[in-house]
Amino acid sequence: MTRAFQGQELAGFLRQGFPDAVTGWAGDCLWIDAPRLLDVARFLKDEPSLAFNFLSSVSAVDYIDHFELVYHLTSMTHNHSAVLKTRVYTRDDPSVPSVVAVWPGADFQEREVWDLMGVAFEGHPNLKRIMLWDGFPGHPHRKDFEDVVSY
Amino acid sequence: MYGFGLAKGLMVTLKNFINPPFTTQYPEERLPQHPRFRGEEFAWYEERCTGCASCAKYCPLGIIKIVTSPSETAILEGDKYNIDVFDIDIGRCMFCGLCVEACPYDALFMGSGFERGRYQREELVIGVDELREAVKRPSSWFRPQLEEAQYDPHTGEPLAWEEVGREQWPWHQGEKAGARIDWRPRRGGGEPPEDGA
Amino acid sequence: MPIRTEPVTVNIGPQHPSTHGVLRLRVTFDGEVIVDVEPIFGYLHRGSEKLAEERNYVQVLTLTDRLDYVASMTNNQAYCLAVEKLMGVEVPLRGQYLRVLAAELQRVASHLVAVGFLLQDLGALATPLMYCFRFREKILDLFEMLCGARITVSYMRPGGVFADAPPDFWPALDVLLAEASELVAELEQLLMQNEIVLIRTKNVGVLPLETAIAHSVSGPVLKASGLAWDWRKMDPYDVYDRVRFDVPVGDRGDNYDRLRVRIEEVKQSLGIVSQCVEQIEPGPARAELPFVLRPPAGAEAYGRVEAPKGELGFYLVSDGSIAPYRCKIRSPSLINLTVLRELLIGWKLADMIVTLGSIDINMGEVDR
Amino acid sequence: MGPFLRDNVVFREVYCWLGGSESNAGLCGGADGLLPAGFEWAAYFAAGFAIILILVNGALLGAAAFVWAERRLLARFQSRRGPNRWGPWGVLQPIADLLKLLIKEDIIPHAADRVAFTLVPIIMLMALLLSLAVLPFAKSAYLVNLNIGVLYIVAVSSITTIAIFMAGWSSANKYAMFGAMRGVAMLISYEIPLVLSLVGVVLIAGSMSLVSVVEAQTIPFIIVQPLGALIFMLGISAELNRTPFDILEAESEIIAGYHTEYSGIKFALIQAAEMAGVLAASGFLATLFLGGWSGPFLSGQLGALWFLAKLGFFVFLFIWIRATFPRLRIDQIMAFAWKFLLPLALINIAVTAVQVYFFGFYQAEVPGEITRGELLIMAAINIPLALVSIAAFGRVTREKIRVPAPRFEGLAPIPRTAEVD
Repeated sequence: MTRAFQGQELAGFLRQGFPDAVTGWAGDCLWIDAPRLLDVARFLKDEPSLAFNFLSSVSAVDYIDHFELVYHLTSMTHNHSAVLKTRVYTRDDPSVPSVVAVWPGADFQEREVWDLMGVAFEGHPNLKRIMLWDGFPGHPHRKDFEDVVSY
Repeated sequence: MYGFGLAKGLMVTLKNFINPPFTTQYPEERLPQHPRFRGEEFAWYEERCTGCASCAKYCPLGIIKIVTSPSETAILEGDKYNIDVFDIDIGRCMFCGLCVEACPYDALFMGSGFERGRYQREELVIGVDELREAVKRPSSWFRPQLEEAQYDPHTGEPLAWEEVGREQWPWHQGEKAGARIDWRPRRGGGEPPEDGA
Repeated sequence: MPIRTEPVTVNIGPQHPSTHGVLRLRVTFDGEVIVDVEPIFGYLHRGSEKLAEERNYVQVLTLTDRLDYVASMTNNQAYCLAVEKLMGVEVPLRGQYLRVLAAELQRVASHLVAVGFLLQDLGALATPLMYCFRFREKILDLFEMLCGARITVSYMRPGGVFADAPPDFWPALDVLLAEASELVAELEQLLMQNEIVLIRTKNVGVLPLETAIAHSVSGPVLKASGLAWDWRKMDPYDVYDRVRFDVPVGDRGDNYDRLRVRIEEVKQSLGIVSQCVEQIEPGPARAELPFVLRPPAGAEAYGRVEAPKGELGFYLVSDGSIAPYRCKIRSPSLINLTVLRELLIGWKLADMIVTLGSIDINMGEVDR
Repeated sequence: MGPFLRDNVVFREVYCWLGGSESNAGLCGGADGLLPAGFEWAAYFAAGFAIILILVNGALLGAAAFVWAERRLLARFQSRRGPNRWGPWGVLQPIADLLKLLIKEDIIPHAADRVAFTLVPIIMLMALLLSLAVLPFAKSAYLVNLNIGVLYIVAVSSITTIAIFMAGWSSANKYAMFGAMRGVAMLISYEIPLVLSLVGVVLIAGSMSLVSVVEAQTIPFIIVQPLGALIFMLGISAELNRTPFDILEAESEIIAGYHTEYSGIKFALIQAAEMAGVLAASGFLATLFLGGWSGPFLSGQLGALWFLAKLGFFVFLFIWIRATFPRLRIDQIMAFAWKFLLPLALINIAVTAVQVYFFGFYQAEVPGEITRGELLIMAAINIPLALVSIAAFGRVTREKIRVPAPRFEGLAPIPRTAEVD
C-alpha cells in the first residue's frame, strides 16, 4: 500500500531545514509559503529518507480570494506519497516559482496551469499557452471568467 | 539468422489468407446485438409519462424539450399533464442513457436500432407524435424487469405500456430525481417520507 | 568543400496519418535527422474540466468516457474511485470484481490499439492492425453485452457498476478467454521475431530510467525503462490485491521493449480476467447511494488508477453542492509527452514516427 | 520496313491485309490488300497503331487488373473481403476508381513548377511502356527481339528515377521533397545490384535477347542462379518501391511522398504506372528466371498461358510480401544494398563465370553450349553457395543495429519562442 504522509509528519521533517517555510497542515496535505517552494521541493527530492522523485500532478484551484496550487508527490523508492500546497493571494498576474528545475515532468502541467488558470511560474523555460491559441483573452478556468470568445 | 523471422511472419499471413474472412457484409448480413444495446429511437410510453421532465433535467446535454399544459379533467386530484411537446434531439444526443436512468416512472426506454440517420439536422429531432406512433421495442438498458423477462427487442414483439413492467428503484420511493431529500435507508425498512418535499 | 545545408522546419501537422490524433509537431530537420521538436497541443481541447464544474457527479461520468476514448472503462474507474474517496463509500465485492474485469478487458483492447497502430507506423500495411482489431472487436462485443455501448461505455457509477452483468455475458467471456491466448501467440509470431521490426525498433528511442522518473513518465513507457512500477501493485485499489499478476519490465527502454511490455501486459490482463471469473460471487453490484450525490463541503480527493497509458488521476474538490467545485484530470499521455524532446532529437524522421507510436498517446486525453 | 517489324505476327498480318500488293510480295505473298497500290504507308501506319493499341491497352488494363487483384488479396490476407460491390467480386472496382479519379479536380499547387509537374506522369508511363517492348509474351508474340534486351530493360527502368525527383521538386511540398530525396538515393543505389544480378543469367544464356534467354532455359534459371534471382527480386521491388522498400511513398512518415500533391488524372496515371510496373517486373522475373513461355508441355500453343501463370505467381509473391512486412529505414536500406546485395552479386558473377568457362568453353564441342546435365551440376553448386553467403552477409548487416544516436550538442536548438507560421 502507498503510505500517505500526514501533513504534521512532513512538517516535522521540514522544521530543521526550513523553519519559516511551513504555513500549516491539515490531514495529509501541507501548506508551504510560495517563495520557498523551490528549495523545499529540492529538499524533498534529495533527502534520501523522503526521496520524492516522482511528481504525479500539478493542479490549481481558484478559491475566489486566493489560488491554491496542489502538488501530488510520490516516492518511487519508498512507495509513499505526499500532497504539497501553496497559496497565492493576488488575482492579477499571480506567480509562483517553477519546479521544472527539480521535476522536469512539471513542464507541460505548469504551462497548462498558466494557460487555463493564469498563475505564472518564474523560471519556467518555455512558459507559453499550451491548450489555447496565443491570442486568447483571459484564463477560462477562473471562476470569474465570462465567455467572451464563443458566440 | 536473417530470414527465419520474416518467413514465420509470411506463414501467419498465409494462414489468415486461407481462413474464412472475419468481417460480415453489413446490409445483407447483420451482427447479433445484445438486448442491452442503447439504440437511437427512444421507446416512450405516454400513458406513464407525467411530464415531470426529470429526464430533461438529468440529461447532461439538455437536449430533451418538454412542454406540458394542464389537462382539463380533475386538475385538483393531480391528474397527469397533457404533453404537447416532447422533442429529443438525437442529432446532439450521445446515447448515455442517463435520461432513462432518471425517469421515475419507467416511461422512457432506450431504443434498439441505430439506423435512424437523416440528411437534414431538423429531421434528427424525434417529435412527440413520432414517439407516440413508433413501434415500441424498448432496449433492456437499466430496465432489469425486461432482462428478467428475457425480452429481446431485436426479435421480440413490440410491448405495450402494461407489459413493460416497472422496477422499484430504491431511490424512487423517497425522492423525485433532482429534489434534495436525505438518503433513505435500504428500501426494506422505514415508512414513506412525511413531507415528500 | 562542405555542402551548405540549412535546417528545414516541417509541420508534422495536426492532420497527419501517424500522430495518433490531432497532435502537431513543429520539427526542424537537418536532412533526415531531427534537430529540434516542439509539440503543439490544443486542437482537441473541449474544456472537460470546466464542463465538469457545471454537471452533477454522475453526469461528469459521461465526460470521462471521452477523455481517453480508447480506454473509457479505466477513465470511469479512476473517476469513480475519486468520488468514492470523496464520499467515503465502500463498494460491494461483486461490484469491485466487475470493475476490475471490465478495466482489464479495456487494457487489453487499448494495448491492441497501441501495438496495431505502432506496426502501422512501421509500415506493415494494416495487416497486424487488422489482426489486433479483430481481437479488439471481440472485446467490444463483450462491452456491448455488459453496458449497451462499445466505446463510450459509462458502465461504472460511484459506488460500483450501473448493473450486474447479464447472464449470457459469462459464457461469451469464457469463449473469448479460450481463444485469446492463441490470438496473442499469432500476433507474437508475426511481430516479435520479424527482423525488420527488430532492426527498426531495437536501440531506437532509448529512454534512461532516471530521465523517465524525472519527467514523471508512467505506464508501459516507464516499465520498459526498467522500473516495475504499477499502481495496481503499489497502491492496490478495488480487488487488485486478491488477484495474482506480475508486472513486465524492459531492460533498455527502447521501442522494442515498450512493444514487448505491452504484449506481456495483455497476457497478464487476460490472466487477471480469468482469475476474476473464478473468484466472483453473487451479491449486490452497487452500493445504495442517493440518486444525486452530495459529498461533504470542503472535501477533496485524488483517485489514481493504472490506466493503459499510465497513471490516470482525478483530483476532485467538493463544496457541498451537487457538482464538483474543481475536477482536475492528471492525463498520462500529456505528461508522457514531456519526454518527447529527449527521445527524438538526433534521430531520423522514420524513428520519430515509431517512437511517437511507441509512447502511445491519445489526444482526447492530452487535450482534454 | 525495319527487320524487327517483319517477324512480328500482328504487324505482318495487318500490313498485308491492308497494303498487300506485288511490290511487297516477298512479305505478303502477293495477295493485294484493301488499299490501292500507292497507300503502303497508310497500311504501315495502321499496322504500327494496331501493335501500340494492343501493348498500351494491355499494360493499362493489366494495371487495372493488378489493382483489383492487390485489393482483393490484401483484404484476404487481413481476413476481410475486398471490394465486392461493383460487379461480381468487385471486378468493376478499378473502373469505378478510374472514373472517380477522372472526375476529381486536377489541382496544380500555386508554387509548383507547372511544366515539370505535368510532365511527371507522362514520363513514368513512358518508361514503363518502353520496357514492355522486349517482353516475349508467347512463342513469337513480342513487339521486338532486341539482341540487347536485358540491358535495354535496366536502362529504361532507370528513367523513373528522374520522374520521381521531378515530381518531388516541382510540387513545392516539403513531404514531396523528402520523398524525392529518398527516392533518388535508393533507386540509384539499387540499380547496381540489379544489373549485376542479371550478368549471371546473360553469361549462361550466352546472349542478352530475352527470347534466346527463354530458349536457353532448359532448367528454370531460378534453380541455376538462386543468388541472381534473389538479388533481382529484391532490387526490382526496391525499384518499384514495394514493401519493405516503400520509403518513397511511406504513408505513415511522409504522407504520400513524391506524389502528395497529385490528384485527378495525374494521380491515376502515376498509380497506373506503378501498378503496371509491378506487372512488368513480374513479367521480367518470369521470363529471366522461370523460363517465360516455355512450359513442360504444349509450350508452343499454350506459351501465353504458361507466361501468365508464372507472372501470376510473382504478382502473388509481391502482394504477399506487401501484406506482411513493415518498412526499413533509409539508412538501413542503403546498408542493405551496398553491404548485402552488392557482395552477393559479385560472388554470383564470379562463380557463374568460372562455371560457364569450365562447362561452356573448356572442352565443349560447340563453344558456349551448356547441356542440361551441366546446368544441374551448376545448380548443385550454386544453391548451397547461396545459403552460405546469405548467412555470412546477413550477419554483417545485422551487426549494424544502431547504437543510440550521437547527441546533437553542436547544433544550438532553434529558440522556441520564434513563432514561424
